[in-house]
Formats: sequence, C-alpha cells, structure tokens
Amino acid sequence: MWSRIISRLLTSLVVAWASVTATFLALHALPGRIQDILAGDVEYPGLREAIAAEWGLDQSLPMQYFEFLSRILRGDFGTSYVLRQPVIEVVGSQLLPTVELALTAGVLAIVIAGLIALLTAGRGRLSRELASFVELVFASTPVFWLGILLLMAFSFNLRWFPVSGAEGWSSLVLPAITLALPTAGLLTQVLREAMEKTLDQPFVTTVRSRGVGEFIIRWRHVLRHALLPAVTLGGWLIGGLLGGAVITEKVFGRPGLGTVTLGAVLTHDVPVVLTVVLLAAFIHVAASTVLDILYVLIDPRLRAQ
Amino acid sequence: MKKNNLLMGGVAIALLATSAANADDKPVSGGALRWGVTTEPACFDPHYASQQAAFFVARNYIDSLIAKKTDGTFAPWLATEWSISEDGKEYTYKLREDVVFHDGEKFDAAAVKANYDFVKKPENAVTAVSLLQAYDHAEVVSPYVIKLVLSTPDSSFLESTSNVKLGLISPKSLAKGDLCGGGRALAGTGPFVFENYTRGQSAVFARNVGYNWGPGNAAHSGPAYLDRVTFRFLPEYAVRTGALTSGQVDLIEGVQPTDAPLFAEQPGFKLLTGPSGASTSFTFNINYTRPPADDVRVRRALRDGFDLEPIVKQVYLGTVPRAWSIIGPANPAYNKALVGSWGNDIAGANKLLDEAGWTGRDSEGFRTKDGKRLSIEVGYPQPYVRDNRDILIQGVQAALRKNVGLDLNLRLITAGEYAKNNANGTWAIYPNTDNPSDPARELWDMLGSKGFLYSNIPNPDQEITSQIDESLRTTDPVRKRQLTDAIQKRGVDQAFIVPLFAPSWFLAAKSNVNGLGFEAGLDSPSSAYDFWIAKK
Amino acid sequence: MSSVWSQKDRVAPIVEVRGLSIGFAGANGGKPIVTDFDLTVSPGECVALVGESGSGKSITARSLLNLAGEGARTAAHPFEIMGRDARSFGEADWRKLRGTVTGLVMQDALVSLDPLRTIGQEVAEVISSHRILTDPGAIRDRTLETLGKVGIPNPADRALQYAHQLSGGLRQRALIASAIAADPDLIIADEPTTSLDVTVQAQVLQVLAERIREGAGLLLISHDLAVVAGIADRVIVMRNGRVVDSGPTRDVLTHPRHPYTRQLIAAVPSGQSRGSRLASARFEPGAVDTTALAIVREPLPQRQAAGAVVLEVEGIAKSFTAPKAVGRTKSVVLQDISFDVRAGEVVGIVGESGSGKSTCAKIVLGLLPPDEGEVRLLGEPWSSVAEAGRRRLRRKLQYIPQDALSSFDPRYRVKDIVAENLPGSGSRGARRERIVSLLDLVGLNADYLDRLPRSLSGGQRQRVSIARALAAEPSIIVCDEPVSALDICIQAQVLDLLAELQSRLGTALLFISHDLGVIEHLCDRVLVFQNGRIVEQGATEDVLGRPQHAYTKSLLASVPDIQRGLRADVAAA
Amino acid sequence: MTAPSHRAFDTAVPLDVPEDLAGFETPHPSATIGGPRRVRLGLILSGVFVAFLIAASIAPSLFTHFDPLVGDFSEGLKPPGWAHLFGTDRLGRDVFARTVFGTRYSLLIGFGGVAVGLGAGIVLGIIAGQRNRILDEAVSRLFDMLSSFPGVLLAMLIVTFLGQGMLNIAIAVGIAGIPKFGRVVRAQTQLIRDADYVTQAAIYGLSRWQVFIRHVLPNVLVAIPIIATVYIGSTILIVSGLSFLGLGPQPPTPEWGVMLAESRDVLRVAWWPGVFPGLAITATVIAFSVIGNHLQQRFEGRLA
Repeated sequence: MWSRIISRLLTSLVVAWASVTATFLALHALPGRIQDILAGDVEYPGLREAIAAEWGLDQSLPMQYFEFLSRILRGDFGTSYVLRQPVIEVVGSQLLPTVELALTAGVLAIVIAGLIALLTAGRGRLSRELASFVELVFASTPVFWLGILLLMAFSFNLRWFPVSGAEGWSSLVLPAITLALPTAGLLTQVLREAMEKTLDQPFVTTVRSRGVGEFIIRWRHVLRHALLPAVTLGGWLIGGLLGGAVITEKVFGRPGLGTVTLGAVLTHDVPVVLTVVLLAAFIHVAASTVLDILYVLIDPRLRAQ
Repeated sequence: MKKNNLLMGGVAIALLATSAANADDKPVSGGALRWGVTTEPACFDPHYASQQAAFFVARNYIDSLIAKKTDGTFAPWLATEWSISEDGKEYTYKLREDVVFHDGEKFDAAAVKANYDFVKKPENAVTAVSLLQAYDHAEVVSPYVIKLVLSTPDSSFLESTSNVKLGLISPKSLAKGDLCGGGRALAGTGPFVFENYTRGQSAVFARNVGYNWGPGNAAHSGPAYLDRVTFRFLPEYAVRTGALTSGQVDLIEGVQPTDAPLFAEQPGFKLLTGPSGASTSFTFNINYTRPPADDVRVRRALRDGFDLEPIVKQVYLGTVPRAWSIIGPANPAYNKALVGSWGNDIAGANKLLDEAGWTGRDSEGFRTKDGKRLSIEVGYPQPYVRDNRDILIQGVQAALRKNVGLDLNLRLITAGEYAKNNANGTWAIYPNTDNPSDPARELWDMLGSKGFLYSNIPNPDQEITSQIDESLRTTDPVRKRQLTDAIQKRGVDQAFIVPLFAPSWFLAAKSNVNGLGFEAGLDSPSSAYDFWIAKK
Repeated sequence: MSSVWSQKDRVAPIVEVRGLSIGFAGANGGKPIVTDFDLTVSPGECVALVGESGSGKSITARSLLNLAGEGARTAAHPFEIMGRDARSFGEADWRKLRGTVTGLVMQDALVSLDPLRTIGQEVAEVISSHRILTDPGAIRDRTLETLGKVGIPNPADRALQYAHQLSGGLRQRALIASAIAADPDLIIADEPTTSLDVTVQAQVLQVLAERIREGAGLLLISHDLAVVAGIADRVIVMRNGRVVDSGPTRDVLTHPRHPYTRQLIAAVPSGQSRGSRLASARFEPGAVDTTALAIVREPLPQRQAAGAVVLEVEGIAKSFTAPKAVGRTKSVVLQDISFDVRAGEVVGIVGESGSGKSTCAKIVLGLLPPDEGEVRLLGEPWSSVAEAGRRRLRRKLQYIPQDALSSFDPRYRVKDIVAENLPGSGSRGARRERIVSLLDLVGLNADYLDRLPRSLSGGQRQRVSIARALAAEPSIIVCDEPVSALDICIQAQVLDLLAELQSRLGTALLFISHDLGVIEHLCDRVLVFQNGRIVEQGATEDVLGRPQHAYTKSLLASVPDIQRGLRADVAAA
Repeated sequence: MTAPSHRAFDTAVPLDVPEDLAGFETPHPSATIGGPRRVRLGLILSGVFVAFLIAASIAPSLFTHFDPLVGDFSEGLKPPGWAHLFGTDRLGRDVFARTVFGTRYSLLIGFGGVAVGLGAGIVLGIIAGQRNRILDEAVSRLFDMLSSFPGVLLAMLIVTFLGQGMLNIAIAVGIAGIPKFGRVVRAQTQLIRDADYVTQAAIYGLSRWQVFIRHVLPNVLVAIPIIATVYIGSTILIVSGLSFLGLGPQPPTPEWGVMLAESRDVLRVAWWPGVFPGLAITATVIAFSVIGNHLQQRFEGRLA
C-alpha cells in the first residue's frame, strides 16, 4: 500500500516537473519573441525590458531553464503584465471560491448518484429505465447550457436564488447544482452498473440466504463494491469539476479561477494561465493520491500486493 | 417596427419621469447603492487604465483640475480659475486651498506637479502620457498656483487637464508605486474613498466626509449623498438584468436593447439613455495602406455596399442612431454636412468593384481578382467586445456578402494578437470607439501620424495627418473648427473610416434611485456623486 | 412415480413440497423450468439432489429460500416449511426464515463470501441481523464458537482475516460456518465441494455429516453421484427440470431405473472402464437384481505398443520470486522432475491444485524456461534452445487446454482456427478438405466450418480444439485438464474421442488431471505430483492399485467412489 | 492507476458458459430477460438521428433553403412558425438553417478531436501494452501527466498557445483526450496480449511479430471504432464548452456552442435561438453514446 502511495507521490513530482518543462519548451517553441508573448495585451515602453530581466532572457537557454525552475520552486510564478500584479496573488485570491464550488458540487454529485444508484440498481424495469434516461440526458447536456436554463428558471423568474456573486450559501446553490448534475449523471451510470454487476455475485445470494434485508444488502455489501469503479473515476471526476467550474463561473458571473483563467486566455496573459494549469495539476495529483489510499481502504485484497 | 416605436416612447416617458422626480423632492443624504457594471477594470489607477469602463469608476475617487461641461466649455473643480498665455504654451491654474487627499496629504501645487511629472516620466510607462505630448514641465508659482508649460501649443491641452486620466493622486500614493489593485492605497481627492476591492466580485467606495468642494458640472457641491457605493462586476447581460429585476443591485449600466422594455415600462424601475447623443461614434477604421483596402474604390464599395439603417435598428431596436461622422452628433465639433452624404449605394459599390478589377466570383459567391478573394479582415479584440457590436458587424458582414460579394472577415482575436498587429501595422480594419477628449485629439488618436492606430504605419495620408497636426497646434477656435470639419469629411470621403452608430449608455435603476446622469467628459455615466436614494 | 420412504419420515419433516414447479416471466417461453418436483427433508436426514448443470437443481434448492431469482413463479401443493404453508409467506416471513430455519452453502467460498468483509463479520451477520444476540461480546463468542464447530483452528485470528487470505478448505468451512451460525434446521449445500481438491473435499463433507448427526437436515446438491453416495440417505436425480429417479441412495445407485441415471453411473471413468468406450455403457438386462453393477461397454480399438521416446524431461526445477510487496519470498514450484513419454503412450500427471502440474506443462510446451534440467523433444534439445530454434519442431508438440473458448481468437471461425495450424500451404480446396476431414475425425462436420466458437457448446468447443491440435500432425499432445469443465456425459464422449484417436493415430499424450478416475481410465503410466515433486510414478495399475507413497494412499482414500460410499453408508447405519 | 472513465475494455474475462444454460446460473434472470427489446427502440432512434446528422453535415442545403449566414434584418427574432421552423435570431437568420449547417462544424471538430486523440492514443497505448516494463512506465507516466490537467483547462492552455479556431480546438481537445484513449488501448492490448489464444498462437510456432500482427493488433483495432463512438459525445461536449467561452470557431460560423453563446443575451425575450442548438448538442451526444454503448455491449458479448 505504502509503496503504491510513494510511487504516486514520485509520479506527481515527475508530472509537475515534466509539465513545467513542457511549458518552458512550449514558450520557446512559439513563434515570436517571448517578450511579446508574455506582454500579450499590454503595450508600454520598458515593459519588454522588464520581462527580459524577470525571465533572464539575456542568459543562455539552459540558464533560463534553471532560473525558471528555481523560480517555480520558490513559488514565484512571475507577474501578470495585464493585471500588473504578482500572479500568485491574483490566483491565490481566486482559489477559494472555485474550490468551494467544486467541492460542493462534487459532494452533491456523489450523494445524488449514490442515492439513485442504491434505489434503482437491479430494481423494477420502469424506474430503472426512467432513471438511466434522465442520467443520460444530464450526462449529455453542456454545463453552461444547464446553467443558463436554471438561471432563467430559478433566479430570473422564480427569484429563489441570487443571480450571481459569491456571498453566502444561497449564491452557491445554482452553480453547484449546475456543476453537479452532469457529473452525477455519469457517476450514477457507473455506480449502478457496478452495483448490478455486484448484485449478480454469488455472495449476494449468500447474504440474502442469511435473511438480511434488501436495503442493508445494498448499503452494507453491494455499495462498497460499487465504490471501487467509482473511485477509479475519481481523478477524472475532479478534473471534470475543475474544468466545469471555469464554465459555470462564467455563466453565473461568479468570481474564481475560471473567471481569471478565461480572462487570462483572452488577454493572452500567459503567466496566469500557466500558474492556473500547474495549480490544477497539483490539485489533481493530490486528490488522486487520496483516492489511491481510499481504494486500498475499501478493498483489503489490494493491501497484500 | 411597432415594438420599437413603443420602446422609444417608453424611454422618453422614463426620462420625463426621472427629471420630474428630480424637480419635486429634494435630494436626501444617506443610503448605500449597489451598481452592477459590465466591465471589471483591469487597472483602477486612472493614469494607467485603458478601458473606457474604468474611467467612470475612477471618477468616484479621482478629481481633476477642471471639469468639462456638456456644452464643451469648462467649469472649476480643484482649480478655481485658470488662464492660457498668448502663445498658448503656458497654462496657469489657481487651486483650492481646502483640499486634502484621502490619505490626509495636503493638496497643493506641488502635488499637481508631482502628478504631471510622474505621468510624463518615460520609465513610469504611464498610458496617459499620450495626453502630455506637448507638456514640458510644471512650475510651482506659489503653494496654490501651478503653471504648466508646453513645448508646443496644444489646443487639446485644457481638455486634457479635465480628463480623468490626468486626475490627481496623492504624491505619497504615487511614490508607493503600483496602484492598479486599488484599495485605500489609491488615494485621490474624490467624493468617495476607495474602501476595498475583491477581484472578480466588487469594489466598495465610502463617502468622503470631508468633501466640501465639487466639480462645477455637478448638480451640487459638498459631500456626496450616498454613504457607500458598491460596484458589482456582472459581465453577462442576462445576469445584470436579472440582478436588477431580482433586487440584488439598485442600478445597472449596459442594459441591452432587448431588455429595455423590462424597465422602461415596469413600475418600480426607470431607464436612462445618455449622453443625449454620443460625442464619438463606433467606427470601422480601415487601414488604407494595406491591399486590397489601399484602393479607394474598394474602401468606398465597402462603405456604400450596405444599408446601415435597418441593421442598426435591428440590433439596437431603434435605441441608438446610425452614425454619419467619426465625431458623434452631440459633439459641438460634429460635421452635420456629412449627414446623408454617403452609404447604401449598392449599384455604385458594385460598379466601383468592377472597375477595381474584382470581377471574378468564387464558389461562395465572393468577388475575386486573379484568383484572390476580395476579403478584408476585421480584427476585434475579444476583451473589448461589448454592447452587441460583434452582432452589428455580423449584420454588416452579411449585407456586404449579399450585396457586393465582399468578404468582411470578422475575427474575434486576443488582445495579444491585436497588440502585435498594431505594433507592426498589419491590422486591416479596427472597430473602435475612441475615448472621448478634445475633437482634434480624438481625430489625432485615430488618424494622426502618431495616433494609436497609425503610429507604426510608414507613410500615412499626408493631407489628413497635416490637417490634424495643425488643428492640434492652432489656438484659433474658428480655424480649428474648419480643420476638424475637413478632417471628418476627408476621413469619410476617402473611406479611411466608416462610421457605424453613435453609441449611448443605458442605465436602468430602481425608481427610488435619483440624480442619475452622464458626464460629457467621459461620454459615459457620471460618478455617483450626485446620486441619492429617496426614502420610501 | 412411487418413492420409497425411509423410517425417518415419522418425524415431522422440515420441508414438505409436492408438485413444485418453477418458471420465469418471459423466460423459456413462459414454460416452467422445473416441473412436478417432490421433496421431503426431515431432521437428521440428508437428501441429495443430483444432476448436470442446467438440470434446474440449483433453482429448485433456492426456491426453498424463495431465492430462485427475480420474477420466479413457484407453485406447489403442499409447500410447507416447519409445518407452515410457505405459499402464504410474504418477503418478510421468508427473511425471518432464512438463516434461522434454512441455511445456504454455495460452491466457491472465494466469491460466496463478501471479499471485502472479514470472516468474523460474515459469520456474525446472520446472528446480528436476526437479533438472535445483540450484545457484541456475545455475538463474538458465538461467531468464534461456530468457526470452531466447523473445524477452523484458532478462530480468534481467523475471524479477523478475509476470504482471500484463507486456504480453499478453511474458506469453505468459514462459508459453512456463516450458514449454520444461527443453527438452521435445514442446510442447503449447493455443490459445496466442487471447487475443492479431493482430500479437502472429504474433510468438508465430514463437517456437513457432523451437522446431520447434530440433527440438522441437509439438502446436498451435486453433479457427482459418487460424492453423495457416502452421505445421502436419499437421492433425487434431475434432468431438464424433471425428476427422473429418486429413492434411498442404495436403491438408486444399485438399481438405477432411469436410463439417464444409469448413464450417469456408467459414464464415470474408472479402472474398470479402461480400454472401453464410456459413452457406450449400458446395463445388461437381468444384471439389475444383483447388488453389483453390471455395466457392459464396447471396447476401444487395439493399441500398438509404445515406441521410441518422444519427450524427455530431465531433472527440471522451477521457482518464482514474489514481487517486493510480499517480501521477495522465493517459492519453489517444481523440483527435480524427470520422466519421459514414448510414442503411442499416454502418460498421466495427477495432483492437487498447486502441485505444479500446470507449471510442468508450461515448461514442456516451451512457454516457460526451467531453472534447472532440460526438456528434449524427439531427441533434440528443446528447453535449452531459443524460441527461434524451437519453431521448427513446434508443430510436433501440440496442446489441448481446459478452456477451449478462450484459446480461440474471437474473430476466427471454426475453419480459421483449424486452418491456422495446418502444415504447409496447398490449394484452398485441398486445405478445406483437410479441415473437413479433421472435423469429422472429431465428430463434427462441414456445417461447423463457419460457426463462431462462442456459438458452440462446451463439448463441441473441446472437439474443435482437438481437431486443431491434430491438424499439425503432432507426435505428442499435452492435455491440461481437457475435460474438467465438462458435464459427466459430455466428458465421457470427449474422453472416448481422445482415447479412440490416440489408439488410431498413435499420438503420445501427456495428460494432466486432478481426477484419478480419468487418469485411471486413460493412462498407461501415471506421475503423482505433490508440492512440485513426483512422489510416485509407474504403470497406472501399480501406482493406483498398490500405492506405496502415503500421499498417493491418502489421495486414493479420499476419492469419492460409489461402491465405497455405499459400504461406508452401511457401516454408518 | 486512476483508470479512464471507461467500463468495458479493462475487464471482461472470457468464461465458458454453454448457451443452453443461460438464465439458470444467474440469480437475477430479470437482468437478462427482455433486456434486448428495450435497447432496440432507443438504438433505432439514435441510429436514425445520427444518419440525419451525417446527411446534414454532408449536404445541409437538402434540409433548408435558408442561408445560415445572411438573414432578413426586418425578420429579426421571429418565434418558431411555418416560415421559420425554429424561428430567427436577432439578425433575422433562420435558426433551423443555422442549426442544420452547424452540424458540420460540431461533428467535424468532434471527430477531428477524437481522431487526434485516438491516433496518438493507439500508438502510445499499444507501445505501453507490450511486455516492456520501462516503455509501459514511461508512457503511463505521460498519460498521468496529461490527465492531471483538467481537460477543459488543458485545452484552454493549448488554445492560448496555438490561437483560436476550429483546427486548433480539435487539436487541443484531441491532446486532452490522449490519456483517455491511450489507457483504454493499453488495457485492451494487455488483455489480448495475455489471452490464451495468443499463447496458443505461440504454440503453433508463430513468431512474436506474426502473433502481434495476426492476433493482437486486429483484436485491439476492432475495438477502436467503438471507443471512438463512445467518446465522440463527450468530445463534442467539451468543444461546445470551449466555443461557448469564445475559443472556438469565429462568428458567424453557426457552430452550436457559438450559437448558444450568442443567444444568451436575448434569451429573456426569445428562447428559440438558444434552446434549439442546445437540444441539438444534447441529442447528438445522447445518440452517439447510446450507439457507442450498444456496440460496446455487443463487443463484450463476442468476448464472453
């Protein structure tokens, strides 16, 4: 188990290093001077010199590379020349709302998926058909589209929830639901499929033969088995949530990484985009490490090997 | 059609209603206002800001020496009186003595000098420096008298000193360096103090209690009525509208025409359009040095190849007029002669293109010349797209395609790409509304040899650039008027520029929000200085 | 049909079912899958339910727990459990019954116990969920006690382990424990020993017998008459959902009425069946009244004497090193294995799971290099040379695996499968003819050419893989448990086919099996494997007739055998 | 080890159950009974829909006589009716026409993305699937690296570098998809690599290469179209998202995501310019995943 986790952590280091290097190379591979690329929008005398100094562009390529690496290690991700602020501040100030949104949505999705799967797996054909159709629809609906519709319905017309902003839970409800539903849709499909596979396992018959109630069977035995494939989905799921958050924030005019990233992409604010992506990668790796541990906790058979 | 008339009626009524309201009950102090705005300023420091949307925000905490009135004349503000020397090279301002910056610093001639020198200093790389081209140095005549000395006469200088870009910031703040992030660090002398700024969310301003001066163009002087103003950054139209209808904000800017009826006709809301007409137009700026647009016939075909009227009507539902000149109809310098002088001559346009040799047609029905498609790119920087202007361009694009087989290739580009194109003068058509200032300065900005569009283009049109330079130099208002008229004429006649429409701002508010208005100097909503909320 | 009552019937039966029929909505065209089934089980009595897979025995047994499956429609009159009319039961009543009155033991404990929960949790579940005991301490004691009852050493530790951490035998015991923890009156054991080695199987059957002596009723489901012979009081033989034969074990086994029962009995390979066709077996009329079974079989064609040595195995050894996680333990799988196979000879390798049979086969097949020793094929070096060098000889050495289907490329049709192993090129027509001839050699015909293997039945698949092996005209074929996955009657047919072809073509066979009966029936010589060593080898008659090594003896002793079973029964009675 | 969001190709161990026993050994026959018939209806509908999509993307003008780019300015924002089936947008363009013509772009980018991702995924996956520890490790780490960037963000980053436009979006989405496809192919390759019939082939005396060409490769490749169909939907979703954010094709291109983005502003007064492209996206994705899943089940059927 530990070897698994350690290797995961090593992997994450490799990943981080590789992605940083890749970006560095990409930057240099791009047509045009790095000064211009990094300056993006902004246009004023002295800017390019400033950048050249900050990125040590006067030095040899390898020197630049190590300079770049060590800066990242020092947590110095450079300056946004569009926002005229250290990137780390810009991003840092936006991290919380996004994490808040993604987490809420994630939990929501898991709860929804778990419940529906528990209730419908291997049950009456009609309810199952209906459920799986609804899931399919949600899993196949663009997040932003869903968001717009919810916004129309519950904010503009019914006025149950605020339209935008990030003050208090009420402003979190709609975005969270928007982000959660498509995820839940897919998660439910996986969970149910896994549960039905499990329900066909002989041991379920054994458990039934002990006179255990149907719900207990699902709750105590089947669900746990179904979690395994769900957990394997986890990493992908987190990615989806982070990515979805970008779009959701745009739709609901919520502050957060998404808004910053999009702005950065559009104004060609490379340092910011870079930092955000690296951050996302870091979050992802951290999360999947946790998932690995979870995996082993769920399935004792993995502890041996 | 019908709908549109109704709408216009609605707007008119609303306007009457508000003005009436203002007449009746007198302003009361107190209350907080939440203002939903389209654009989140990339930089709050007026010296560095470049987005128009940033300036009316800045006006709340930044004062200028003088204030521009709607009629184009100027009123005192931080300067009580001013004089211009004969040779037009020396501007002397007498300053108020009771003004303090938000950080407690005293406001005096030294402070003014500090600001102007700071802006002029190259290594500070201040955006506003374009206004101080002629500025040479400042002399502190006495603690409260400042003399600004120019190297060459500049007919736009007085206006410039009223411009928020040259607004005054506490020397202490200036010394601190980067102020783009706003907050208390950014200390002006304005009616509101910059409380705090949450990126992606809001900026909060609190009343400056000690404010007992005020711009001469405002309805009152002394402290502002509102205790605090919160700007909420809501980039989405639907979201802004929804935020107002669902009562999350009291006032929104950038109401889109289709939503106007929601407020124009609703009880409890009011809709404001303004300035009563823009002082500058939204225009296609055609790079006349790049083929195929270097051929005047092509440019004219582009100018006349479509009927602008219905497109503008359709996109803005008749809430804004189409434009005839670079300068907006409300601007005193507006050249009325141009009205009806061009446009919508499809037959003529086709004839011109035939003459120009664009006689072939390709599979998609576009004109071609020796195999090359007649295509001109409109590079529109995404961050600047607002107010459905991309839709409008799509309309023109469709019409030109249908009428004359010209491919107006609209591309929403990143600001970065634009910056590059501009740097090496490879842009083709740039859609733009210039930040308003003195008409000569405005024309110089868009068409002048060192303006922001042509500064990197080898040899711009001799005639028009020289006219512009002269109009900037001359101190004789009559001569200046002749020149600006001529420039506008040549610009449109040569189709260096195709004016599209005269944008106006739409404000929608709860009916208890009063004192709303627009500031000529900004061509945008005014600061919240005169706003007040009626007690119910 | 008349059934004979044993004296135990005077006690009130645990279950009494008459005219039971089970069907599924929509399935089987709405027709019931089991019809007209009678059953009575009394305390302390063992009733065996025998039949091949698909005979409906499992469904029938599970219907006693109302676990026949979703949408199952059962009808019977009467249907009484502990004297109560089960037809009126709701799901809740059934649940109360399960575990307390009826306990279910299934085949493979590895999958029949929740792999994610400890043995302790599994055993305790029945107790806690029925609120028999509520105090955790008491539940624990009862759990450990039950684990002890089924003969699991130091239960306290075992209770904390998971199914995958236990040996097959212990696992199966644990499964039984989880079924009897609440002292059910009736234990339903569905093929409880099928996946176990014979020695373990004997022990597990003992555990069940113990329960019967304690007064529980046992309904034992098995495909193997021999297994039930020793323990069952009465036998019910099922086929295609109908009872074909039933009565006291002795009567059924000694005087089988129904031809199918006879077939079942006669198709079992054993010493007596050597040299004759299993599938041809029949009972001579008049022979029925004697107590001994008089089975007459047609003889197989004459076999020519063994020829030159084809395969030589000299002192090969193999050991594996487990990955770091387990701590680099070196496990010896094979040690000092030497034997040879001559042309026309059938050599058997017998041993329990983990004895190294398959590893040996892999090495012989040249899929695995030995650590020591050498394998020679047709007198030429085999294991010592590189694959490239072996390729020339490859087709001389063929292979028939246990699981035929997975050895077929899913995209291939029967003809492609066989064709791929045909030597040389030859015209398409010629090849096709060859394929057809190979097919009817194994009792299939041209109609099968374009069939996809997964549309074939188990027997047919095995025939195809035999045809494939023969296509290469090999001098020796390695058969790894080729018939263990097949039902007894199909197994008989395939064995006959192998035997017949072997004697006709004189191909040498290296035949690996865990089933002594099969070995005894087919092989000239036998090697007994235990823990990677050959403990005994020689002519089949000698080794299995007069075993010298203790292990061979214990092996033979624990092989279920109808005759011995009946004797034991008498002894017990 | 975080496996791709894929259920089929990493499991599915063949087991030998003669067909005549089906339904008996499974404790829940309902799972197998009557299942097929239900699938059919949805399947047929999806099939028909996809057929339409393909037709529409090849010859959109068959379905409408309106020009998707040029509209009648006096006809703006007309609600759905006989004249305009889906109504018109604010420039008087026929929404139905735009939706139909949009099919081409959405499918093109979708397929393009999948093609890029699969192309790289197949090669890498097969390499990783071989019995070579180092190669496998290296490639798998690469997958880890790529998949640790959220798809949308990674695509955004790539677009920032490559610039906007259809091709770049396809490339971006494709690259973002490489780990997904690569892992599936890798799993599939390993599954087949270890299959008994490959061992069997070795016994025939086939060389490694022959075995790979004759047995491994074909059996990996048969899965590819299925993988493609399964993933085309999700790809189209990401693409629509990106073009919604304004990173996709340029207006007036009637790409569905673009149309949605444009429609947002008028949604309050006119629902149709947005609702129909939205439905188009959802329906397309559903159709593809239904077909994909069906193919996949069939495929597993042939394995088991």
